[in-house]
Amino acid sequence: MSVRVQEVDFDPGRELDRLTRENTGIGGVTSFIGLVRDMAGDQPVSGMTLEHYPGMTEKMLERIEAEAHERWPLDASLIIHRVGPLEAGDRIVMVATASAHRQAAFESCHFLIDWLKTKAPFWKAERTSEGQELWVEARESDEEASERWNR
Amino acid sequence: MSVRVQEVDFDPGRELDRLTRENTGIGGVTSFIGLVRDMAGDQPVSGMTLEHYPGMTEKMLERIEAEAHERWPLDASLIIHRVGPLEAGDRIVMVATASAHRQAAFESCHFLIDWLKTKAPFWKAERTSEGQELWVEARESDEEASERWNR
Amino acid sequence: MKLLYFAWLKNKLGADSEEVAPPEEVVDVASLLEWLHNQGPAYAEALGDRRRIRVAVNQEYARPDTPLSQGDEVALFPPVTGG
Amino acid sequence: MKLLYFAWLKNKLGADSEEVAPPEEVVDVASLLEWLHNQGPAYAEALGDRRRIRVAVNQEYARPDTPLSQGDEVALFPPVTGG
Repeated sequence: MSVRVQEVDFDPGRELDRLTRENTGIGGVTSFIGLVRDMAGDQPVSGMTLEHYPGMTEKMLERIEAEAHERWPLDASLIIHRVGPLEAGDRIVMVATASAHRQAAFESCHFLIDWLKTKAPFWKAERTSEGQELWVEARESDEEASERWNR
Repeated sequence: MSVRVQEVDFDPGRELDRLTRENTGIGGVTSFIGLVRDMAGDQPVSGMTLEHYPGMTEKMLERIEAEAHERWPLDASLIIHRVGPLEAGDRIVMVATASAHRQAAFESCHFLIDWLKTKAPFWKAERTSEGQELWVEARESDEEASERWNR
Repeated sequence: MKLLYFAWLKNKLGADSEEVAPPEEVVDVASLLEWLHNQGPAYAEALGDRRRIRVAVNQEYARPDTPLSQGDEVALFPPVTGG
Repeated sequence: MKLLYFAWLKNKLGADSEEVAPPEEVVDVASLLEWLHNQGPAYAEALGDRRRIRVAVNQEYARPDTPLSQGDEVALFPPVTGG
């Protein structure tokens, strides 16, 4: 289990390698990487700034990760989330889960990102092409995606 | 869209980079990497050999990938499958899908590996610790996982 | 009591944190928001729509009836948008 | 007609491919398997349980009633186990 909140970029290949190294009981690793898109709806976006609540963020991420380990038989997992200024195309977040079974890896990885999106205290401010920063509104679809794991 | 069948290993980080490079409309990338496990049921396994049907394999993989692009709004996708002798812990397969939307990326990636497992002509022979090679039997759970995408 | 503000709440209130000493009738999250709302036009505007505000007490999500003590760290922020 | 064998079918039949010239009554996949089954003890054993055999004609999955022509490439193999 590993949770990191950082300004600097990360290397997905290296993270995947570290996740599975020296555990040949792992049959599959599912990962999701979120990237900064160049559009918000129909508005061009040049980048964004990610704010967070230091302390609470790590606590919530660790709790979400622990919940995944409760629900699925996981060998390893990883959550990395960047904060600070980012440009279009930059990596924002990576979640990954490793298990003997691919179904568990898929479901738990999906769960991690869905819960992270509605429970971890991060806020995005998108930069318009004029340099203005606009706070992103939470989406109902994210709330619904998160809720389905409560069933 | 990209399909590769190869004996040599691949670099997941590099593949993920190539998948999303120069497309800042991509919001998320889901990937699955399958690894050689050291156990088959309760029997230790030192490695395996992957056989395939050259020609038909590529054709089926391309068809499965095209089907994913029909079903989900994908910006990019990738299927790499190794053949030949592999050791415990080695990478066997990588599938990845990139989309503006994470739900599409998750579902299509899961679909790719589920269909690949029941439709692409690969066969695994597991090597026991005594060096004997035993052909792996297809699992009903794989067939069921594949069938659910027909609903 | 330490208050923390994030995202547009921080912009509207012009600060990311402040120390406050609310009166005795502030006993829970609901009464704190009620009191804060009356502390001037910036507060009135930022806290006008309660549905847009989430609250954490000592880094745990709180509800309107979550009790408060003087030494608490109380964070006010909009629904989260990470990931 | 070219036959290809994979996985344990290859082991049991001692070859990964062979050229065959089946008689006229072999018109589809079912009749080919029927005829092959009678070509000796190795074939009888390998093809004994039809449920364990999958067939592709010209690299497309085939059914028992898929018609066959002399120039076809017909592959026999067990259910796939890749991924």
